[in-house]
Amino acid sequence: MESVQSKDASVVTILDPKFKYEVAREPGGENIKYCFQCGTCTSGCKVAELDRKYNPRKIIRMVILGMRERVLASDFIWLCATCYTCHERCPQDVRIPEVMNALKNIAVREGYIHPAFRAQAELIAGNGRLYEVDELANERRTDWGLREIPQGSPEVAEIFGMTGLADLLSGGAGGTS
Amino acid sequence: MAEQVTVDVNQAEGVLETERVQGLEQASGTCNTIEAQRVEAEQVEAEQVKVERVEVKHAVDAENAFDAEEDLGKEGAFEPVIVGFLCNWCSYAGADLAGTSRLSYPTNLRVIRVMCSGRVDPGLMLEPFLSAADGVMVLGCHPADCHYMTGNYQAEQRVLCVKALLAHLGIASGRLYLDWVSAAEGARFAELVAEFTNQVKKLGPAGCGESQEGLSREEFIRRVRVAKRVCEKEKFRWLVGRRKALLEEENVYGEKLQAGKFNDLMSFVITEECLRAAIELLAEEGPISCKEIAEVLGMPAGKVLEHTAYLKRAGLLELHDVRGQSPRYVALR
Amino acid sequence: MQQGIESSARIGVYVCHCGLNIAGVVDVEAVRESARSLEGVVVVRDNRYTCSEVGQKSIADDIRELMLNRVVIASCSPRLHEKTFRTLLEKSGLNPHLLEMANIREHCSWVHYDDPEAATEKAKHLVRSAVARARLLQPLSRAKGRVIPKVMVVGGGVAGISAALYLGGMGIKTYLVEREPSIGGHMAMLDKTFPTLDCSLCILSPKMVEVAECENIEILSLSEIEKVEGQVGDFRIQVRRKPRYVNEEKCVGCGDCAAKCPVKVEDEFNRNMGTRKAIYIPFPQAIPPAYVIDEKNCRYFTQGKCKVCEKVCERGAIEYDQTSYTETIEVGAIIVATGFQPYDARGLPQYGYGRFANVITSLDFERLICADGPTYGKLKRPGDGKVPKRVAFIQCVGSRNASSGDRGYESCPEMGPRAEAAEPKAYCSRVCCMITAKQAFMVLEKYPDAEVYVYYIDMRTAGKGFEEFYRRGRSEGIVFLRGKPGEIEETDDGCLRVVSEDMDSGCILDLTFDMVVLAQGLVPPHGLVELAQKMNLSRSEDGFLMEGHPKLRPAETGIDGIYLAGCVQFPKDIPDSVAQAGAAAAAAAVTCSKDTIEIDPLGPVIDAELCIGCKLCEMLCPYGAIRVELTDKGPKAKSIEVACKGCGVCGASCSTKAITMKHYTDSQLTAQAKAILEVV
Amino acid sequence: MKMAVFLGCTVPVRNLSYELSAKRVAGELGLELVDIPEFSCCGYPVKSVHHETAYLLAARNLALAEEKGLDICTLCSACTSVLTEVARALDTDEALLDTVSKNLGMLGRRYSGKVKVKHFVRVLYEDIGLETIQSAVKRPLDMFSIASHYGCHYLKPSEIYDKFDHPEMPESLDKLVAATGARVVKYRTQKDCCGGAILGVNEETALSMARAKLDDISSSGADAINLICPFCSVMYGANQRKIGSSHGVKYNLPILYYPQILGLAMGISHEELGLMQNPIKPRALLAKIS
Repeated sequence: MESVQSKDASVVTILDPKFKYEVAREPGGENIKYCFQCGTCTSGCKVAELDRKYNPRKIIRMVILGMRERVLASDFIWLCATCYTCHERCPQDVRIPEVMNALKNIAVREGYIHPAFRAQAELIAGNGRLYEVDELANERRTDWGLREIPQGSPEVAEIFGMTGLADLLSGGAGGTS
Repeated sequence: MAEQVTVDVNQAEGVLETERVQGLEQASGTCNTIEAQRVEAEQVEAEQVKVERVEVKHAVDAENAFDAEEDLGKEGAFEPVIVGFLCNWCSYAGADLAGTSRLSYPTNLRVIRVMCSGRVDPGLMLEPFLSAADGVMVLGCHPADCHYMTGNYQAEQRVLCVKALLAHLGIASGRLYLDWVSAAEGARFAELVAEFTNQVKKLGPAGCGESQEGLSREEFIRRVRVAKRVCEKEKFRWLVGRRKALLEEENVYGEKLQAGKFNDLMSFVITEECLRAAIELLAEEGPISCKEIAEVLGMPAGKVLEHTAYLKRAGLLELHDVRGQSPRYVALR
Repeated sequence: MQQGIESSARIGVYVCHCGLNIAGVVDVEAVRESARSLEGVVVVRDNRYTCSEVGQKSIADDIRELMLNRVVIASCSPRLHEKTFRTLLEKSGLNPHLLEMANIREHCSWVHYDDPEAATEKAKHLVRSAVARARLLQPLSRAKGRVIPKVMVVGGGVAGISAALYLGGMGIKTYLVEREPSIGGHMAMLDKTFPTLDCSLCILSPKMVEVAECENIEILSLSEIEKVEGQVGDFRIQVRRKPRYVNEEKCVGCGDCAAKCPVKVEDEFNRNMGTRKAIYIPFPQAIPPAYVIDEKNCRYFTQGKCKVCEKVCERGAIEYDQTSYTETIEVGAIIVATGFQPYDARGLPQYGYGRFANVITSLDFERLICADGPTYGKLKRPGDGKVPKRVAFIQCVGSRNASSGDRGYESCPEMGPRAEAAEPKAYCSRVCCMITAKQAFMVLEKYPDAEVYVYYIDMRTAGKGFEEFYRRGRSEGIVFLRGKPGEIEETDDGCLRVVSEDMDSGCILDLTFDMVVLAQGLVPPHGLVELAQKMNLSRSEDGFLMEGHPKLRPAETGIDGIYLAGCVQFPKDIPDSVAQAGAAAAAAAVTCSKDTIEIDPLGPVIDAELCIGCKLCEMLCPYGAIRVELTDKGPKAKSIEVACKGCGVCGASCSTKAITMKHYTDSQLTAQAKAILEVV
Repeated sequence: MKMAVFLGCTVPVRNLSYELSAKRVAGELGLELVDIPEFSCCGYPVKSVHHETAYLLAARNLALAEEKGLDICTLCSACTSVLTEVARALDTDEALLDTVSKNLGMLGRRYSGKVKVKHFVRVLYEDIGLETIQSAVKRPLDMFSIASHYGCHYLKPSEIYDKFDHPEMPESLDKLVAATGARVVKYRTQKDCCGGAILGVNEETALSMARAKLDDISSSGADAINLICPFCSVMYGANQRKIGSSHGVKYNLPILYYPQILGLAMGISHEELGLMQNPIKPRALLAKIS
């Protein structure tokens, strides 16, 4: 069952009660059901302070209620800066940044991936690193007396193939936002 | 008897003897309560102890036995049977709490209630293996929380020693398990049961070619019977009972036994007693000669002769008849 | 003899449905049928509720008509109903020790609800094992122990005081042991109580006086429990009596000594916000109403000279030569009422307690607002003495926090051994919501212009008059904010910046306050772990003492003769503490009302033939209850029945297996182990 | 003491001066840092996209260190967090180690699970020790006022870092700065995040986060920001001008990596520490020394 929003975006009529279990099975999402909505996470969140779209307490609430589609297709789950401030203070050990990671992992499998994250993943798959180490860079390193860095890493590419992330990236995982 | 065994003994026997004999002397003498243990290696006459080194074939460190799972292949095929001895005050109450909290755990465990984990005799820990058990749990109160102050510490000493005995006989010591559960730890109890069940699953069915030990049922039972017999031996029991004191308290000479030394001593006693128990058990089946015993146990005849003589002196064996050149013995028990 | 009994065993087996508690999972009929063929079994029945009158009657009838001599009951835990059925056996003319129970509820149906088939099989095994043991059970005669008709109440807070008064009123000699110089506990520190806003000491003080005047109650102040021996009816308790250095009888509390004492130290009764002298009385209404010298700070004790107090005391009550000593007290029952300690808010450093002067805790607040407190009832900021205009209360500080312990909470090194009090607790402390509502109300009562905000997770106002009080608070203008702040920042002027989400408006609020009050939770008292060990009491996961049964024996413990009152069992408010004190007092009085008490006969039987007098048993017995004595057959072990508790360590250790434990014999346990594994 | 140095993605390409100074200072303090050229990305950037891939990337790096028999010393805080997390998970979770081992086996690598991971600064703080560092200081930097930015992953999640510093009241960096003789500047927003992780998702929010902190530090009277993570350096260094110009402010707040500060105090020349290669050239600061 998908969560469907009616015309009036504030009225939700169908919820997916299984969504919270799905998240709880995902690595990092295990403790989500402990949340008792105290708001400690949001109160210390620097992103939430600047960007109203992001409210970790509310996201967790939406997951527990079962607004699956609305959460997974959203751009707000990508806004967690993983600063772990909430994680340190959460009285119920919900591990909020890990929950956000779990949600993003599910979203990617459902075909939603934020373009910035897609770009990063593709770079790593191709180069073994976020930045390509071209000849120029290595020349510069040699000038500085630092060791050269090999370009590309077949093993990393293999890992992407092995875990299926390569397929996910090539198989039409569309952008969000 | 298990094909081999004998351990490096450094004057260990003497330590035990001195300690024990002095305990006895004291008691029979003046009933003086002052403890006088002399643990001096110099006094030991090394020639009393003949050291023989034989490869230990089957000694298994069960805690490290992880790859059995793969060997067994089919998951869920083997459901071990586990007997748990639970103390009334903490662990049994913890198990009750798991019940009242409706915490599900594997059905493999069957519980026997005792007042204290300290009530569980070494032999009792082995009893279930003679029936169908694949694992035995002893659960007591947490350290310092024992309802009877120190019973759980005694349980710990016993389990350690019985584990050493099992390992010596080539039985996975991981089949015996000791832990603490308080009356408030229903969840912990459930977790421990699940954990131990898993551990025993990995070890495989007790007395089955495919298990960790690779022993036939018959051989497994024979070895457990040897172990159980050793658990009835005065020397072994004395050492188990004194272990904690020997290692942790100083005697009147201000000496404390080093763990390594104690283990050597324990190994020595286990080796000797296992051999004697094996001979006894054979002789209980009917008259048997030293030569036959040596063949069955795969031991040098001289060694067997030595122990047979000891058992005869101890009044446990008697001469039955002489067949051909060989005297045959039978157990008096 | 044993053999004879075994062959003539006539066993009745009763399998209980426990409604659907067992029958909903375990196939009771199958279990019943499997027991039918077991050796010695004469009759097998299943009952809907074996413990009911009908169930019990059918057993009694069978004992009489079928001449049963053993009874096996497969039902709930023996820890719950062994007593019930033993009584039944006794009434039916059977020795109560001829009962064996198979626990097919707690150990079977309730934990294997997801696998009825395996649960049924397991139940069969458990019954088989119980029958095997029953066959070998022997009648035992129970020794009678004496009952000392006196009670010791440990802890002199409101719970201990109430319990002592009930007992004293019944004419039972009661010792009230308190480690502080005065009884009164935390309640004496409160300004007012919710929801009635009574002055706390005004209602407590008369009770304290009553204690002092009651001829059956003896107060042992400055005293701590050192050792507890014995059992129900006959406890021997060693109490460490610490010196007061002032003769309680002579001191009239005039205060001349304190007035002249040259040493000023922080006053712990006022949460270190005021000062007191080195000779002091904790608070004016203290009981016993005597001064006390704080030897850690007294100039005479630290520097060897001064003695000003001795010079000014007209009554000559000062006694520098008092020393600490132990006193042994014998009682029949004990009530533990050692209360709680407040959560140490330094454990959550993000709230700045201990770092920011104007962040205080709820107990600090009580002293600040109290007319007898360091500011004479004026709510002044500790930082600068200004009266705060904007006050925030933050709820659940140290409570309802289940985050894991590896987060570095206790890394405040100055906390030392009390660091445990700084570890957040998962439970709800029950009283903080109402304390906060009360305190918010008190701010407005004193300073109607103040702005008062309460940050909460949930408001819990379940109690008589509580919800009404909350409503009144709102109508007075207290702002209740749903949303917990993550951190407090101090501004340059000592004010406190609090950012939180206001869930109800959806806004993030960034507000600044003059003072913040942290509603600290209630945690187990300092020293409870050691006390529990001395008395062999279990603690629950929350660290408080465990009750005998969560529903039916809330004021008792797992140990007969030891009872619980007040917060030592779990956080509770004053009326609940007093009510529990009444229950504990009643239970203790029941114990004391008997002349003798039967003691379980679980001791060792020594086979003198086998015993070689090796002394192992003597060395291992924790109670000195077995001794080797010289007999004409040489040294032999001898059991000292009154001291024995029946743990069985001697039996399991005996080097020649000369010792058999009554009721847990080797043969019984072996038979049980065999039967539990029998493959059918 | 010998450790494998884990450079990660950003440092060896965009923060050469960090790498250079760290290696230089380590050498002086008897910490041998060994390069392992086969190291790849730590895995952090894909953790939120694909957990398993991230864990495998991290495990492969751990396996490389294990082959050499070395523990890992990291320069980037994000690398520290994911490598530590995975190392701990593999050390405690047998089932996970099994799965990961199988996958590593397909790459011809194996990992048994005992490699320890520590941030370079934590190695200085815990293993080299403040005393040794203090005694290595030849030129106390008492003319400097330095504000430290701890960043997030150096301290949090705290349960993977053995409580070596308190996430709510950190002090290790400040103590290390004090050891060089420099004045430690405390400021209100010290614990706040740089915003680097969401730069690609919402640039405006990310830069606003950085700005709040730059504003706070500028007004605190610090001469420079002390950094220990290349991600944070992107925010406060590379993006400093951009943040300033969009708000009509000119910060000119040099960023220094901790080994550069320490190196200066140890009397190493600023050229050898690559100070002028930092995104904000610390000319005024260097003038103070000479």
